[in-house]
Amino acid sequence: MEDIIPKFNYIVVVVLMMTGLWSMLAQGNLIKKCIGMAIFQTGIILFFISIGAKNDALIPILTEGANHTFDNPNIDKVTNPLTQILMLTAIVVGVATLGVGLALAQKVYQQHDSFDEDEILNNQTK
Amino acid sequence: MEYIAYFFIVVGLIFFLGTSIGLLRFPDFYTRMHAAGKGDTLSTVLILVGCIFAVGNQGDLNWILALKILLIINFVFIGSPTATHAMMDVGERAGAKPWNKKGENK
Amino acid sequence: MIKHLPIFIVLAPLLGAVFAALTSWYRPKLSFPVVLSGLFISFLSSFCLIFKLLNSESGIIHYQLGGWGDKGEYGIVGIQITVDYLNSLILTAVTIISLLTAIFSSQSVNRELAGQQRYFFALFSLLVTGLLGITITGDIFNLYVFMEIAALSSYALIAYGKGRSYMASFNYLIMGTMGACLYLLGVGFVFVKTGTLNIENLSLLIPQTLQASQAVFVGFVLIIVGAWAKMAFFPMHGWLPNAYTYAPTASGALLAPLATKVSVYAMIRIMITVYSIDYVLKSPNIQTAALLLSSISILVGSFFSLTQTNLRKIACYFIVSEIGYMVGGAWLANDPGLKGAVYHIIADAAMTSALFMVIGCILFRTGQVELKKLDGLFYKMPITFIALVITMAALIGVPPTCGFFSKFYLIQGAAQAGTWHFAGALLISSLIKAVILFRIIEIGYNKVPNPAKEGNKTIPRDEAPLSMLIPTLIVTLSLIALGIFTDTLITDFIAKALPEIPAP
Amino acid sequence: MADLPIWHYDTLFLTLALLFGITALAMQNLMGAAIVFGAYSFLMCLIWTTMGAVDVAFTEAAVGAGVSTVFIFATIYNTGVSATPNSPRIAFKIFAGLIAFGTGAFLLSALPDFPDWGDPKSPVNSTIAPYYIANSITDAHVPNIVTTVLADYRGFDTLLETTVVFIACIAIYSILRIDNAKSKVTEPDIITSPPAYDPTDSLIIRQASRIMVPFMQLFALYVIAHGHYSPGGGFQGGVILGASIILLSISFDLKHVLQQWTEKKIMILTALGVLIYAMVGLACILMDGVYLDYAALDSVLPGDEAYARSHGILLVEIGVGITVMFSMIGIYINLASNGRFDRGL
Repeated sequence: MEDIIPKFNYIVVVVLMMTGLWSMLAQGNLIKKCIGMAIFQTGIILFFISIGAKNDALIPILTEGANHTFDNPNIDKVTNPLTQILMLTAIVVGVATLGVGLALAQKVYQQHDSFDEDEILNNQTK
Repeated sequence: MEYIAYFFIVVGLIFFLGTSIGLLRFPDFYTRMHAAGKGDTLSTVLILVGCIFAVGNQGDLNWILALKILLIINFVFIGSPTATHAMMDVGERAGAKPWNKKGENK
Repeated sequence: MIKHLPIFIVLAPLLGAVFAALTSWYRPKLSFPVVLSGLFISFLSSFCLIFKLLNSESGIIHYQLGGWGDKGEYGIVGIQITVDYLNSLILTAVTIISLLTAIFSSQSVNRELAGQQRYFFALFSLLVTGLLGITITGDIFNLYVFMEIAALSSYALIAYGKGRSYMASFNYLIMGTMGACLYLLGVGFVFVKTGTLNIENLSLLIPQTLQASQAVFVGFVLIIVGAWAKMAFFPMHGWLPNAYTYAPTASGALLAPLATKVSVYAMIRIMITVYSIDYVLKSPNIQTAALLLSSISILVGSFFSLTQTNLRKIACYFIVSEIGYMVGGAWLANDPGLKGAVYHIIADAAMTSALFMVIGCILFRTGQVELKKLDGLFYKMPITFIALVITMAALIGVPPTCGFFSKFYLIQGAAQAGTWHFAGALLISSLIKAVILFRIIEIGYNKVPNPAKEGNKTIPRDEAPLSMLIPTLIVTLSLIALGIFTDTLITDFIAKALPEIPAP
Repeated sequence: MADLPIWHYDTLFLTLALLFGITALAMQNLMGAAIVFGAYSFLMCLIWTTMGAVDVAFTEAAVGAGVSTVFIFATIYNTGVSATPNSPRIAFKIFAGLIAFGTGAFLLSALPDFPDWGDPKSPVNSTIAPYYIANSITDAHVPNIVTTVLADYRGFDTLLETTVVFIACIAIYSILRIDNAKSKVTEPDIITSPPAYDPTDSLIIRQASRIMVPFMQLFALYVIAHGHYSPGGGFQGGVILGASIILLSISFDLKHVLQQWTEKKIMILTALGVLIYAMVGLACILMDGVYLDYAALDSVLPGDEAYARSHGILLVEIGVGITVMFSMIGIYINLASNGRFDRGL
């Protein structure tokens, strides 16, 4: 327990990502695949955010405070901004991919009248 | 000041509990939405009011923050009932029948 | 302005795409020349950079965006793009091929996508931006963003093919996103232990202080597997044949030669620069697995190409087998193997480009590329047919062409490392390609259709228009030219690009 | 145990998020899955807020929970598929499960090598990141470090990120719109008459959204302009602006929105935002700086170099906001009307 609690978030991240990965591979439904993809991505985002977190730290917006000035901030008490920037980019990339995936799924549906991969394959080989 | 904040937040949480129980226990779609719509709005508003007092700094209210929270309350007040109304509307069009005393949910 | 050349390589096609998107609403005819000029500026910049590089002493050119460079103890705080011997060649290859493909595709786009080509060239240019960015960037997170730019625009370019291309594109999207996610996760694992994203800073940290770290090792495997998914390496190759077959001619001709090769470059960059050859050699399990998978990949690609009847599908399975060459060569992790792999990136880009252009020419005139229906092709389109034969010869590895030399180096590397299954797979795949070449010659040259049936005395010549034929010929001849100048390429660029490799 | 801050809320939230994620994937009903996915995103916002990543949480609330849920709804609505039977490929599912399990075990093998949660001395927190925290004020006079890093130190990433949104918009446009408009790309019919009143549409919803929309837009502009001092910036503001128009088109109808924002306007403005960003960078080159070095603009922007950076950041944030806003509208309209631009949700 003492070993697991400080790293609990990593375990959650891995489980989340693997559920997403499984869903992308195994689900037959195109929409479910897209949702699985989004969950995989949130798992990665959670991973990055948790490696940048600090104990008892403030948000990365500097304010004048007791042990805290603009010019000389207490670095250990401000959350890591770098991982946050990276993940802002990843979120936006994620929604862009999701949108394109859904558009393609709509087109596939128009042709085959189904979201199910097996049915689509059957239709195509016919 | 602190105790006023606690008071509002605790009352809000009690209403939230009521909402949850209502959502689970009421017999049909409309009564459940009734519980969700009313209880949810009221409890959110109460908790936010509690927050106004909680962020106050040693007896002084932080007026700008209070103003912002009041705006949020305003939007919750407009948004939440409207959303409930929309769901009710759709539910009626989809053909959800109200419950009656005979206990038939059809 | 000379100082800013590296950024113009990426910026010119990006701005070209944005302007093309804007002009397509006012003067749709203008978007093609706008994109073309963007690609041309990019080509000029990369060409000038080669000379600048040859004259520089350090053999590496940096460009720090926003002026955020090295800050002492913190390392490099901004994003840096770098040009060195390894990527300058690939940059030039990408720009030349994309420029020629753009010229090549103008006619076929006008015919295949009549009235629907709005944004086609914008997306074309954005794809090139992504590929150039992957090649030029010096920051592993920036590489991910460029990867996504390339990927998103290629999904759309494939989906222009209508019909079955939508499902093919969707499968590509799922596989591509999975690859990109695994790559990003790998970056995260590396980032946990190093705290920096700059490739140069990483290359100082990882080989020296973090050799034994399990997290860095897991990151390495994830990055490599992510790159494999992007390049359609063996267990993850399922998306490629359909996606490239059902895409429109122009998209296929751009994607097939470049998209997969650039991923191979990214893998090699991570292997030799971020990690090191030493690191690769110290993880023998992964090395054995990668070599085995590349042999399987070569064989699978070759055998599946035998079973296909559509020339485009055959070409797609060739790509799968060629990927096996490059990955295998890189993972041999010895001098000739790596030289062969890097040389093969350029050679294969040219070969695949030539192959898809020839197929595009045939498609443009006959409307299909079923192998059976190509009888008498030599009499109908002699120049195209000769180009096809030269390209196939290069793919087999007939001496004066570039394919011979890359194979020579790869087999030499395999012999040095003692991985005979890889050498065997290379030879078998050559044999299978030879079989396909003879089939094409038999159908196209020996089966003479009877012209009298249609009331003509001779078979009418019906070549593709010049705007398609000339780029095809340039690329085809470059196959021979690359073969002749192999020595210059290897000693002046590739040998300098590779690090010192410990003797076995 | 009590001194570990993760013990407070995060363990609970993380477990809940895990449950929601698995539920979203396990649900047969697609609409339900989309709703649970939205709830999952909101939980993620909470987790990130407790970890101090307010900007990320803000973006996730706007993008993940807001807009992308609407996108999924639009797709489901358009196709009319609500539930799907489980496809019976048990062997394949088990095989995929084994792959996922193996990958997971491989990832967990690195667990002992990781720094503990919240360790301020871990390599990530002590290598480059301290530079940003220490120098954000002196370099650019911007207290929100995230904004500085986003738009200045790593501004190139953000340019490309804006490009990604732009690509998504034109990709979806070319996938859905161009094909469905058949052989020729045509302008939508110019709508001259005001939209007819639809009695099935509720008056309450219309009035409520009529009150909300101006406030949303005002708030979005505040978020963009105040991004230097508080969480937010071009992305978040742009998404909220886009969401306000999406709200209008849901509560009224699509034609009402297309009256003001024609297809042409939306698509041009999408490209324009990227152009603004790229051109600010080019202006820096023309003023003898390197690309995206806003300090070179100090002769045209007021203030010294640091203030020039601050103003440069504002300029590019505006570009980002424009692109993101119109991309979101464009993507929504295409997905909701299946590229026909006739009716929305």
